[in-house]
Amino acid sequence: MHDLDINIEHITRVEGHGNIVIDVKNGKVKELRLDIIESPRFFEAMVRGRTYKEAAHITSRICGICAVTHTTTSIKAIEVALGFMPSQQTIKLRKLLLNAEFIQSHILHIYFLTAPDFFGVQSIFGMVKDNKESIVRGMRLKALANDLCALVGGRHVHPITLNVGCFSKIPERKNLERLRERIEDSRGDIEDTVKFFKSLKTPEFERETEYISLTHPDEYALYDGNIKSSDNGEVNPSEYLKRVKEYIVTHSTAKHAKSRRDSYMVGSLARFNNNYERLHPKAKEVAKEMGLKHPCYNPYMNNVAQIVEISHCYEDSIRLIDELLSDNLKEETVGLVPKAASGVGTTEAPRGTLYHEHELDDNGKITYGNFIIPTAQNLANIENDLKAFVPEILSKQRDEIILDIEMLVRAYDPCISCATHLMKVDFVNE
Amino acid sequence: MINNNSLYLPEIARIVSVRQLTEMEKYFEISTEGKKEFSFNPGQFVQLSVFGIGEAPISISSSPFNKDTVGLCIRRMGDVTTAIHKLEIGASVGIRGPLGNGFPVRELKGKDILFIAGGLGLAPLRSMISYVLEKRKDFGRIIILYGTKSPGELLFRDDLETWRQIEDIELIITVNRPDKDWTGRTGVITRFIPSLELEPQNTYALVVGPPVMYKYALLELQEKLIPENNIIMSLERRMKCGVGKCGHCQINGVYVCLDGPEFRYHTLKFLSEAI
Amino acid sequence: MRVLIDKKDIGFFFESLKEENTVYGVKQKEPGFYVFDEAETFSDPLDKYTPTLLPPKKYLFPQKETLLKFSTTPSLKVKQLIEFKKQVIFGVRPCDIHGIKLLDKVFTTDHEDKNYTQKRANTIIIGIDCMKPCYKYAYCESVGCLDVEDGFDVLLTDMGDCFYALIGTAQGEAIIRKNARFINANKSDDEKIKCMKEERRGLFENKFATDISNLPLLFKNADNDPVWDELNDRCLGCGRCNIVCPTCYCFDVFDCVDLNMSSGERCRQWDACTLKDFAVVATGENFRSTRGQRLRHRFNRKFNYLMTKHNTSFCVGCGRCSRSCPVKIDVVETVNAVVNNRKTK
Amino acid sequence: MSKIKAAFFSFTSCEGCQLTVLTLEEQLLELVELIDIVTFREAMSEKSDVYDLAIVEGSISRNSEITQVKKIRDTAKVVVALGACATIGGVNCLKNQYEMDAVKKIVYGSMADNFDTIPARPIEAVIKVDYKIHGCPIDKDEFVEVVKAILQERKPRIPEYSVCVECQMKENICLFEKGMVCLGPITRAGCKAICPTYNDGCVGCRGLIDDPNVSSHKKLLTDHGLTIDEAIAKYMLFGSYNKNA
Ligand SMILES: Cc1cc2nc3c(=O)[nH]c(=O)nc-3n(C[C@H](O)[C@H](O)[C@H](O)COP(=O)(O)OP(=O)(O)OC[C@H]3O[C@@H](n4cnc5c(N)ncnc54)[C@H](O)[C@@H]3O)c2cc1C
Ligand code: SF4
Ligand code: SF4
Ligand code: SF4
Repeated sequence: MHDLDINIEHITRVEGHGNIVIDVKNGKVKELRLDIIESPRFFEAMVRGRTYKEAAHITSRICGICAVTHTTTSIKAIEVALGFMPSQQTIKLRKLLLNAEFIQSHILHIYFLTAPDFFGVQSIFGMVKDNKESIVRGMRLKALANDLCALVGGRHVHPITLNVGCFSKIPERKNLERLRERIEDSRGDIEDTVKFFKSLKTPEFERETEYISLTHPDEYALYDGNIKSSDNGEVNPSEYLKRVKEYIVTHSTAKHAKSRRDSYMVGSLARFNNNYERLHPKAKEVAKEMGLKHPCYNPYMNNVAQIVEISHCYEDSIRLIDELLSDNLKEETVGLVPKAASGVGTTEAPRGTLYHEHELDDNGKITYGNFIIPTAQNLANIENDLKAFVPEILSKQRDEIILDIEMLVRAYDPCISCATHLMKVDFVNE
Repeated sequence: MINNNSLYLPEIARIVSVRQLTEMEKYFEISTEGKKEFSFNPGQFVQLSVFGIGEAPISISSSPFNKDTVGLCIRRMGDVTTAIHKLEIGASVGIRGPLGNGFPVRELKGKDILFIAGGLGLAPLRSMISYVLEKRKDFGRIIILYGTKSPGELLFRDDLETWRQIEDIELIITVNRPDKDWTGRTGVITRFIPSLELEPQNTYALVVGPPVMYKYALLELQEKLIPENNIIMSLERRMKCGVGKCGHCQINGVYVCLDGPEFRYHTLKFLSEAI
Repeated sequence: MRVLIDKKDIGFFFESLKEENTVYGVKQKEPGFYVFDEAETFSDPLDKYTPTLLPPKKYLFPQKETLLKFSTTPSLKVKQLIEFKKQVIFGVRPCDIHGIKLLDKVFTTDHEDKNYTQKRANTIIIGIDCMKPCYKYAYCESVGCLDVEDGFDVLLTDMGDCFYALIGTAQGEAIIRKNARFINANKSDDEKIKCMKEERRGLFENKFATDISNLPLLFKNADNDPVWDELNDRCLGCGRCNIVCPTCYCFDVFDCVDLNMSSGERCRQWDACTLKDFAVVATGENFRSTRGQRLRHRFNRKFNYLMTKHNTSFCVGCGRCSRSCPVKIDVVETVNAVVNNRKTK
Repeated sequence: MSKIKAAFFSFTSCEGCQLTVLTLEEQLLELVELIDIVTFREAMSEKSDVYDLAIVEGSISRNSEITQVKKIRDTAKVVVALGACATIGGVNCLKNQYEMDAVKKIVYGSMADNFDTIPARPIEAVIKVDYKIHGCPIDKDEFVEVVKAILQERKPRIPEYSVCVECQMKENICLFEKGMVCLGPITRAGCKAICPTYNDGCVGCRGLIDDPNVSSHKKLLTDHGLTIDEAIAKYMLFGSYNKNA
């Protein structure tokens, strides 16, 4: 096919609103855009003037899917500003919550949002007839992760207990024990998930890019670490603006970002590429079983990297629960004194590195906020992937091309409503 | 064995006939499927269930001498009443009752009776009227005052026609907002009380209608020197259990379901929240 | 019958009751706040606790309970549900015993509510007597609820190293014989208890300005008292006072269908007369549309309407509502305001 | 009877309420036996312009969204507002305290004119809404209740009473007794008092009860140590739209 005029309005099974516009003339890509048409939210205006205690409650509303990460990151930024170091118990509980969110988000993505593509159906409901067992398994795993979120955070979407300093309520011991049992009991479901997705074939396509994620010497970095670029080494989170340069493009209400190259990738595959060594051995086995080699430059394999991470978070959750139980949980309170200061929090969200920066005045009121969201960072990279990939598949049928393109976008698990928070940043004009 | 049934367990009943009376009201006859005779006092009510939707208190409109079926005149007001309006002959519903006390039938014997029915108020009164007509000789004068907002809202038109034909019934029908075909009386119902020649000590006024009607009806009846004991009004309250437990229908110290729903004015006048 | 149970044997008694019953005891939730809960082991806040957040009524008349189960296809089937199990409520204060006695009255008078009475019949109540005011909100003495003569199976009184156990029912005697290590109490123990009970009189500073028996008449004439206007401005209409009250028993009834849209249940759930739509009828009228009217109704239920009907105070003086009210609307203060306003008239 | 066709739409929001619908998990499979979900962009690729029931998430914050939501109203027989953004405007309305031009300038600088934004509002401010599912996020059981109510053509059981009722039924210790503050007494229940249960004050995401006694509650907050400004800020978190009206 030499000419192609594709306009996919409202990409489905992604979070938020986006369109894909592709214009190919004589085998040459004339135009290729991922239009982000989600409404801007203006969180920067929303947080301004509110107390630091509310920052997390507000910024959690940037995104329902990764609400735990937004909350955690916001809290970390405030704690950095106030020079406060939370207790080990608090950190472990936060890590446990993050694991739960990763499992929940990745399960949602692979089972609910990407699996239908492989079965040639339009949605998970279309799979019920022939694959009910798998669907129900996905739901079961998601429910488990959800229950873990609820136990520690109160609920998954917009968690309640996560607060600056410490948790407002800690889980009861017997409930934590009960959940640990349930996690242990669902091991089979994880194994079956690996089996189920192993058989699904991902399109062949490779494009090496810059991979950015957190990194930590002691663990597979999700909660904490330096910012690492596969091109460019590590920097401290406080220097995030050195790594992430946001800029505005008119076809997107979400800003784009670049670092050393003109685009980079964040998310499961970036973390896998940057931090493979520190994955749990079980997770490495899963990678091997599913044919995910380190490093990997096929963005479609992001889905597989997600399954690897599910396995990692699963094992890590058991470890954390055991530690929490043996440490004897207790309720905590902290006294925090507000002061004029600013701080940066970084955390890995399921879709990639998330940055929150807060500036406070003497009374603890927020005077400035900046939030850089994973999907926004991926947008330019998705466009670049498409620009490289579309010419390779022009010989296919139009429908197949559209499916391949949609699947590519979906592989990134874009969270568009999240990306369009539109904060004030020092942007570079294109 | 002692009755181990829960207070809240309805009997299953079947709709045996449905008649559309007006745009908003339908008349249902239901039967408890021959399991038991349904005896009640005029003025009593049942709790009607549409399962999955809920329960609503509904007065019995039929004659107490018809023990095979219970007649319910139901206005489509909310969830349960709308749900039952959708049901057809043969459908199953639940009923609990009869509940409440009804009119003091024995005491009314030999008296002149003035029925004052506003709108849906005719529903419970129709049962009492049927009773009085059946035992016509036991009663003195019968006056029926019936008013609705518009002619289209008049209930039981065939009954009204029958009653009109009966010589010793004084029937006064009025509407507030007549349409162009209306040839009868117009104006609020209470306007027609002053012109009645009543023998106060021997007259009982049975009044059922919307809350606003009571105030005016009372004024007129007192003007006519009807003793407070002889003015009997039926009150509507929110009601959940119908058996004096749930607390919803309480008016000061009384429960509409247990102590009513008919009350004499000499009780009501001490209840600050009644009218 | 009355016996003595050594303090170190009370745990044994408690444990032994668990063999045949579900046993609910008092647990500290956070310092100063107690709840009745299924007890794993016997812990002993018996002598310290202030009235639990919710009264033990929740085990006899639960927050939400199923009354009926039904299915509409293929043909309508309706089944009543009356749930009960053998249970012991351990450590019930006199005020709450009085509360249960009042519920016994309302659920048996006029019509018997089997959902309540069956639970009640299967419940053993082990009371614990109060020797001093438990907290500043209590005024049980004013409403005649400090002393309790019946309504319990066993009533424990703390005598220092042992409990004096007064047995109130044959069932109480049976469980003592079966489940407790005890010795019989003698005359001097009885005397001692009598003295202790005497000594606690007048310790309650929180009290009504008039004898409880005067309240029905005073309230009857207080419909237009300015106190209701003042409370109208203050009350939030939140309903907490109703929810925590041991003698509030109003409920709502509703159906709940399952997702198959054909089977389901009819449930009842606690309701509260201070809530806005409690008395709204289908035509939209609200017979108590202001917060002041609704609160007046609540007070009248306690000290006039139900008190007249059942010839006993319908408030047991536990002070839960005064403690719980976010804006600190206090029963004693309110009652005394009504009393004083009548006096000055 | 043919199945009701339902379509999900989402405007300015975090999509957390749709996500909460997805957490119904297996109940969701039962639900699709009862209704045909014809559009649910977050979860499926099918789209249809023919539907009876529109379940709309998010606030309206752009002119284009006004047009879209009006079209939805014209198509659907029943419109459900899903979640606080849709029912009361939610946190989105926090930005309304600024001039829109200023907000855009701050964010887009010289490119501000390329982007459209208007003060955020609940969808009811634009179209008639038949049912509201409150909360940020919604309570999934309430979602199921509303769907059942629609199928049964009755009013849904959405509490009119305060969060305190649910909170006390769960036997929580009131936060006011612990020196904290809470919007529970004036906020509509239905969330099972989830925030107080987890020891955090109610933030009012479900909107006010009918006839709330705000002045008494405000005094309660200031009696508990808040300044008037702080008290008002509490109400504004989810109640900004109301305040601006
Ligand atoms: C003793 C007695 C006899 C009666 N006899 C008859 C009769 O013969 N015929 C007849 O048609 N009716 C009669 N009624 C009235 C009838 O009971 C009500 O119209 C009926 O309860 C409506 O039930 P529903 O489920 O259809 O209404 P709904 O209104 O759906 O619901 C039941 C309750 O919810 C309340 N409610 C409804 N909407 C709201 C809202 N928006 N906000 C707050 N509360 C609300 C109403 O107050 C009502 O009590 C009688 C009532 C009583 C007490
Ligand atoms: S009214 Fe108040 S003090 Fe009296 S019994 Fe009820 S909660 Fe206790
Ligand atoms: S607890 Fe207080 S504020 Fe709430 S309804 Fe009762 S009296 Fe009113
Ligand atoms: S914590 Fe909040 S919701 Fe709960 S009772 Fe107190 S004020 Fe009401």
